[in-house]
Amino acid sequence: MPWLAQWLRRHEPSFLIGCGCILLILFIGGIYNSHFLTLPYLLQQLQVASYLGIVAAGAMTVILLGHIDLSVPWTMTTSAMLATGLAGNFAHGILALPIALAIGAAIGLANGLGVAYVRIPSMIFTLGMNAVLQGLMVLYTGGSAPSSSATPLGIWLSNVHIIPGIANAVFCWVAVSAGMIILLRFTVLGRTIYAIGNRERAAYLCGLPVRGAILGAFMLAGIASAFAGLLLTGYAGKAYQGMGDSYLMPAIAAVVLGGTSIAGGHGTYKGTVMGTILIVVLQSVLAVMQMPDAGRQIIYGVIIFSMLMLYGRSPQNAR
Amino acid sequence: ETYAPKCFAPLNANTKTINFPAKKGPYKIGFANGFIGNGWRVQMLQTLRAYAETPEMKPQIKELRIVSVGTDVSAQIASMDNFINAGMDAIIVDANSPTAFKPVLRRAQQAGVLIVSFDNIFDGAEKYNNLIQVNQDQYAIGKLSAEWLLHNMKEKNKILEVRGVPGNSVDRDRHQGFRDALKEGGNPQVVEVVGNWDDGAGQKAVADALAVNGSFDGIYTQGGSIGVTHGLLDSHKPLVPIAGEGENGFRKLIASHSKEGLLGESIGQSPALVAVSLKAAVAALQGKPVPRKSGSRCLKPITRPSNPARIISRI
Amino acid sequence: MARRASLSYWLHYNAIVLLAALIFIAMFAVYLILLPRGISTGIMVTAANKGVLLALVAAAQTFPVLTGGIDLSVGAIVIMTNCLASNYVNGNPLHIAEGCALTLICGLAGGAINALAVVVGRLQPIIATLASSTVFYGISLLFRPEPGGDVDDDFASFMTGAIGWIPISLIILCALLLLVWLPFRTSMIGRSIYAVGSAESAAYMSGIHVGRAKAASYILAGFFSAIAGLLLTLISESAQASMTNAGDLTLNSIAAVVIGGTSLFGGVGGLPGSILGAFILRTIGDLLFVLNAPALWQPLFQGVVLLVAVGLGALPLLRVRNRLEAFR
Amino acid sequence: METMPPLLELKGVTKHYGAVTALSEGNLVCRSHTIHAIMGENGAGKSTLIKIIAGVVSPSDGQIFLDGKPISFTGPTDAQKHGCVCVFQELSLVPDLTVAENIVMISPPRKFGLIDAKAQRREAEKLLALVGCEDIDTRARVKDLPLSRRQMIEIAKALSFKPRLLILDEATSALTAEDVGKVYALLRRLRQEGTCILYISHRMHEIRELADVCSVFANGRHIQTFRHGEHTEGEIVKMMIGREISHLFPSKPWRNFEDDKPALEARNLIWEPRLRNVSASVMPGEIFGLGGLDGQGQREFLLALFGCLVGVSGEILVDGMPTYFRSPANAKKQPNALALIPEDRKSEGLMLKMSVAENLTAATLMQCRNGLFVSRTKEREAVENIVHRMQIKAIPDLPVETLSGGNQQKVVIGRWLLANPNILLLNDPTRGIDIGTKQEIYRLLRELADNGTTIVFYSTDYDELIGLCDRVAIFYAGQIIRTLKDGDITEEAIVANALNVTQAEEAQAL
Ligand SMILES: Nc1ncnc2c1ncn2[C@@H]1O[C@H](COP(=O)(O)OP(=O)(O)OP(=O)(O)O)[C@@H](O)[C@H]1O
Ligand SMILES: Nc1ncnc2c1ncn2[C@@H]1O[C@H](COP(=O)(O)OP(=O)(O)OP(=O)(O)O)[C@@H](O)[C@H]1O
Ligand SMILES: [Mg+2]
Ligand SMILES: [Mg+2]
Repeated sequence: MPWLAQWLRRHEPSFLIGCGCILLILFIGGIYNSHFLTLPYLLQQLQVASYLGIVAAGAMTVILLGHIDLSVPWTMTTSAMLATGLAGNFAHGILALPIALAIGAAIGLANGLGVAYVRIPSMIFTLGMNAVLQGLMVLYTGGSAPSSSATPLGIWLSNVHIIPGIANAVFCWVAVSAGMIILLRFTVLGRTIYAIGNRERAAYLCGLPVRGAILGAFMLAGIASAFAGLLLTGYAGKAYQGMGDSYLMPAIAAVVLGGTSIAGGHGTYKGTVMGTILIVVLQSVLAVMQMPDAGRQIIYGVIIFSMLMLYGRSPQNAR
Repeated sequence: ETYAPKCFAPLNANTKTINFPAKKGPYKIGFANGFIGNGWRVQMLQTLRAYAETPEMKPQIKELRIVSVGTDVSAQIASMDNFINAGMDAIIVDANSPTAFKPVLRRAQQAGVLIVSFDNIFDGAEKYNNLIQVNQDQYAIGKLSAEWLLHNMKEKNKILEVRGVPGNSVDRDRHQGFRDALKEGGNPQVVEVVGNWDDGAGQKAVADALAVNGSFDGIYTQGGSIGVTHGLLDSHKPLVPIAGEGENGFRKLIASHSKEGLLGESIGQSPALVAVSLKAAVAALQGKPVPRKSGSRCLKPITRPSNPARIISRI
Repeated sequence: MARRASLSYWLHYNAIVLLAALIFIAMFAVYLILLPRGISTGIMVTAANKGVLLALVAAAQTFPVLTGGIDLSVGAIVIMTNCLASNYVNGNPLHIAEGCALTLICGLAGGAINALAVVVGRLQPIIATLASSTVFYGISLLFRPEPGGDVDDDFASFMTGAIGWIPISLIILCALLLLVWLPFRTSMIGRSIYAVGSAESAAYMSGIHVGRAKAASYILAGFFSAIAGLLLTLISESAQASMTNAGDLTLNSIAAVVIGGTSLFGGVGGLPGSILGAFILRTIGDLLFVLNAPALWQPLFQGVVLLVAVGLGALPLLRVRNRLEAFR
Repeated sequence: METMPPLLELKGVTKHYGAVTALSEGNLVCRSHTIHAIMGENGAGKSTLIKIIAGVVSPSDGQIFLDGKPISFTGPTDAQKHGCVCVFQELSLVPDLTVAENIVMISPPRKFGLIDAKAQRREAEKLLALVGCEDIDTRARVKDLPLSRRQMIEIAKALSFKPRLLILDEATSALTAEDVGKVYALLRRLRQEGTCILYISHRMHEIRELADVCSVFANGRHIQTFRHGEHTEGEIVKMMIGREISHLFPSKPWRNFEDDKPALEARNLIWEPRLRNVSASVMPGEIFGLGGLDGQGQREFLLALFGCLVGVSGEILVDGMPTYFRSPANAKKQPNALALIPEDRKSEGLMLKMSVAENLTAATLMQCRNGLFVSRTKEREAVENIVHRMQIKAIPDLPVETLSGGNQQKVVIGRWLLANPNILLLNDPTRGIDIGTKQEIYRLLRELADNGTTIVFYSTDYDELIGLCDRVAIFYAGQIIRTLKDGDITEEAIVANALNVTQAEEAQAL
């Protein structure tokens, strides 16, 4: 199998080890219950992975800058709630998409302004932003009882299968991924993002649009979160407060497990895809195996630890 | 005879009543809320404010202060302490933890402040003569759900239980009630997954469990019922009875799929509990006897013949 | 002349801490003035207990942040030690002391795990501690599968009470500042931690034991988290294994550290600032209480105040005259 | 004497970085009471050799003998304990600690196990006095000090270890002439006291002045060790770079700039306290030097021209048009087309983990694209062109951090040459660059100037200012106190004006 040998040579060891881990987890799951290795199960994981994958794509643009976006949960929730609430059923709820994306972009813009212009550390600014968004949504739901059931568009994008067996959400993820690859490899913005992550000052002195790129990256992250939020309404059938809570940390973990440096400037998108699938499969296998919660948590942590030990270590000192 | 017996039904025969020394109204009442970031809590706060404005309540209340502190236990204890220090007559609390409030209950007792807890109960609270608990019996909810499932399932072999947030007392009690009732009803096999009372997480867990286990004869979920139902519907597996929570969307979903044979039961914890708590607080402050633990008997199954979803509402 | 110069250096290097102190004093003063019944011991004890709890977690967070790292598991260690302590802090005084010691050891062990992962495993701290926090949460569930606890009433009441007007928790905090922070600041390990955070490779070149410094920071974080866990046990006389709670504490600790002027890039800042930051965060809630803010507006208000508080920390940057300095 | 075992001896020391061999069979014999110069072009392996001696990296192969006994250092601390102390080319100071804390970083005086701040300051002051820098306030933080001061602090810090073998790796590259003098005196004194000094420098005159023994390295190999004076400088250069250098500086064309319209003009620039009313005009095709002691406002002058400073008052005119630049992005735009080669390539010039190619095109990405996308072919072309033109020894796809200092600097300069700037601002661009590369850069600059590029060139090296510049403006305390021209550009004139001696004398005369 020369193609396999070539494929193996083309990718860095961390990526290969990660892929190996995914197979290993599925294999162990398969020993426990053979259903883990069936196509429907795997496709279902792919659908669930799409939501996390889209969030992780956004998180990655920001992490590549050397920043972090902790406002993911309530960006997802806010855009999903406002999109379902405002779009309603008008023209199959087609407006939900532009509304969600616009809100995501607006939140990203606010984050970007705070980080790029006021220069508040992103970790803390986006944390505050998250709290503000939560406050706004409490007010929004408190004032009236806005409609929160998913719009037909959201359901179509997320849950309908144009190709039998594969939910449309997977294609949304593929589209986002294609966009990410083009962005990171072929655009000025992508190049600038890497440059900023490496050495912001040098990028600035090169005349690269540093602030614009930070702004852009945060907006893209906001848009990605919003899009994932909208898809999630289609999956769960409604928008609800707290729907984004379980996406923040796994998204960061997916990006880092995929080999992106948390300090920025370094990482490939295919790694993020791998990391996403890894997290989703691991969570799913652990969820279905019957064991006490304590064991589940400990095993989850230990497995992530061991995987990081295998390949996620920072470069050694010069010695 | 206790005040307003229809509403303040004692939890059980052993429940004592409390005779708080009467104070002259109108009263200063504080509400120490914990978390606020979900629809239930928002609705509950709105209910409280609306109820306090009713002609029945308004003259009784001099001041109503509401503080939401998030999920932090120590902050909620501090907010109750603040209410005590500020000279409130009664404090209503939706507790972040069933066990963390012993010390502050003691301090309230010393200061002669009435505490009314609802939604989340306190464990071992019998020794405080200033505490009223207006609540759902979570154990009974689990039990009722199990009984309903046993009654409605075609086969009784394999049940999926979707649990709530680990380490939480509501999760513990509902789970216990559910399991105890199942044990009495033939002890079918139960597959457990964690749904965290969250629609997304519940849906994922159900989808995975169905993909891996084939099918179940019935599903019980403590929360996130809409997601759980979607998980079942999306799997294209046989539709089995679902015992779930009180979300309105869940009820609508079951009604809309009833033609396909979907059966559901919905037991909810109504946000209006807060209004009952306020009423209980005022009644107790006025010196009327109020049961220390009430609410459970309000839990009356309401089955509408036209609706296949059996809806159990309280109050 | 020399004195004057020293003072001006001091002011220069401690400007943000002073700003934080001023903000806190202003906020607390407003709170005290608006109190419906005036100041009492109870008020002080309440404010102290919840403030000190967060201050301890923020203190824990400060050490890793000073090295340029971060510890996302401080909250989980607090919960883990809380769950452990809820089983053991009872019985006769000797047993109570043993329980306390056990709790601290548990926290140190948690910190040591993080230290191993970061120093020996060479993992990026943010992700290593993220992973370890789920492990700690799992362990908390082992210690305490369901909420509850058996904690000695008298001991708890004493420790969360006051001597005269002065809350005991505050005394403990001050003691920690004097007995741990001051010696730390002028010790070799303290200097190493600052040096590593400021410029890791330069520190290594200079012969600083980089690994030792980092390890110490995570172990100290575990230690302070354990004290916070112990205090939480005494405040609530129970425990509940809650990941939400752990996450909240962690995020708040980061906010407190930043408000207190410690740089997330490392090398600048210190414990006093973080403690002030924690008290500022906690006073927001108190202000909501005395201002009788509308219930539904409170979360928004808290978010906005947090943003404004961290925004103030960025004020010095508005004075930047050389744009290069604004960029890393 | 010769029979005694040497203080330090390296035999066949080799270091590989992955596929790169940084040093192969490094042999070196160091004796006490000597100043031993190490020479070689960029990337010859000098720094690698030094890092091995200082215990910062461990050799892949070979042996080290200290006092005739084999030894291997476990880390910098271990080497320091054995008396091998290094002043690194890349500074090893911690920016957020104070001067005193930095100087006695590892072994501060202690009281009850804790650091005694007062004694620490006294000790730091003592060491600073040793290098003649009593003026540095030990309570200031290192990050607030200019580079030249930091380098002196670095030397003071090295002395705190009481070294037997002191290594200076281009430690004088950022120093002002005045400080260099102090360092010379210090080194001679140390030699007298028995220390062996390993001295790495690309400046011939420094070696002329100091060295007793010279070792030449090329391509990671030890070429020859000889007593100073045994070979002429021409021969040494040939040993180093494999060719002779006849004319280091290209000849200056004789041109009369008086009649031209200035291409760049600054009028009354004020940015307190670093710039105090600076006015200058530079003609098209001129190389305009900035001289004076380090930290007199030259750096800020360049930054102000490039739009990096906020709140500069005064006027900047390009081609006679008043302009205002908000940022470098703004300044590099056509038709003004300014470019700035920053001072510190590590922190301001390079994206270290990115590839050489990506670094080279960073300033001209906008030109290398098709529509929205970066065009790989255009990029490749540009990179190949500049790598060839500047003879950068690098594989374009490797991270730039793997290059030697000189080649890294070439990448920084090359990046901006790709942008075809009309006005090129250079902030000490030849620091740490070998003589061969320097010559290339000088030739390049002159070529650019001849083709009409306006060049503003700040250097701490007087020879450069004299050899290359058409005019030299001497800065003192944020002002241009004198502009030297043609024959006036001499070392005496520069030094005298840099120290503001003439004015002081005039003032005395009055
Ligand atoms: N690394 C540092 N981080 C923060 N603050 C510092 C640092 N170094 C010094 N300072 C501040 O600068 C002040 C002056 O420092 P130093 O210890 O040299 O003075 P001192 O010994 O207190 O003064 P004196 O010698 O006049 O008694 C200190 O009070 C300290 O607060
Ligand atoms: N960490 C590293 N990884 C890979 N290659 C390296 C590394 N460090 C140095 N090199 C390579 O080793 C060779 C020798 O580098 P070194 O820094 O010793 O040169 P040098 O003689 O000090 O040059 P300069 O005069 O420019 O400082 C160079 O080709 C360089 O590219
Ligand atoms: Mg070198
Ligand atoms: Mg002193």
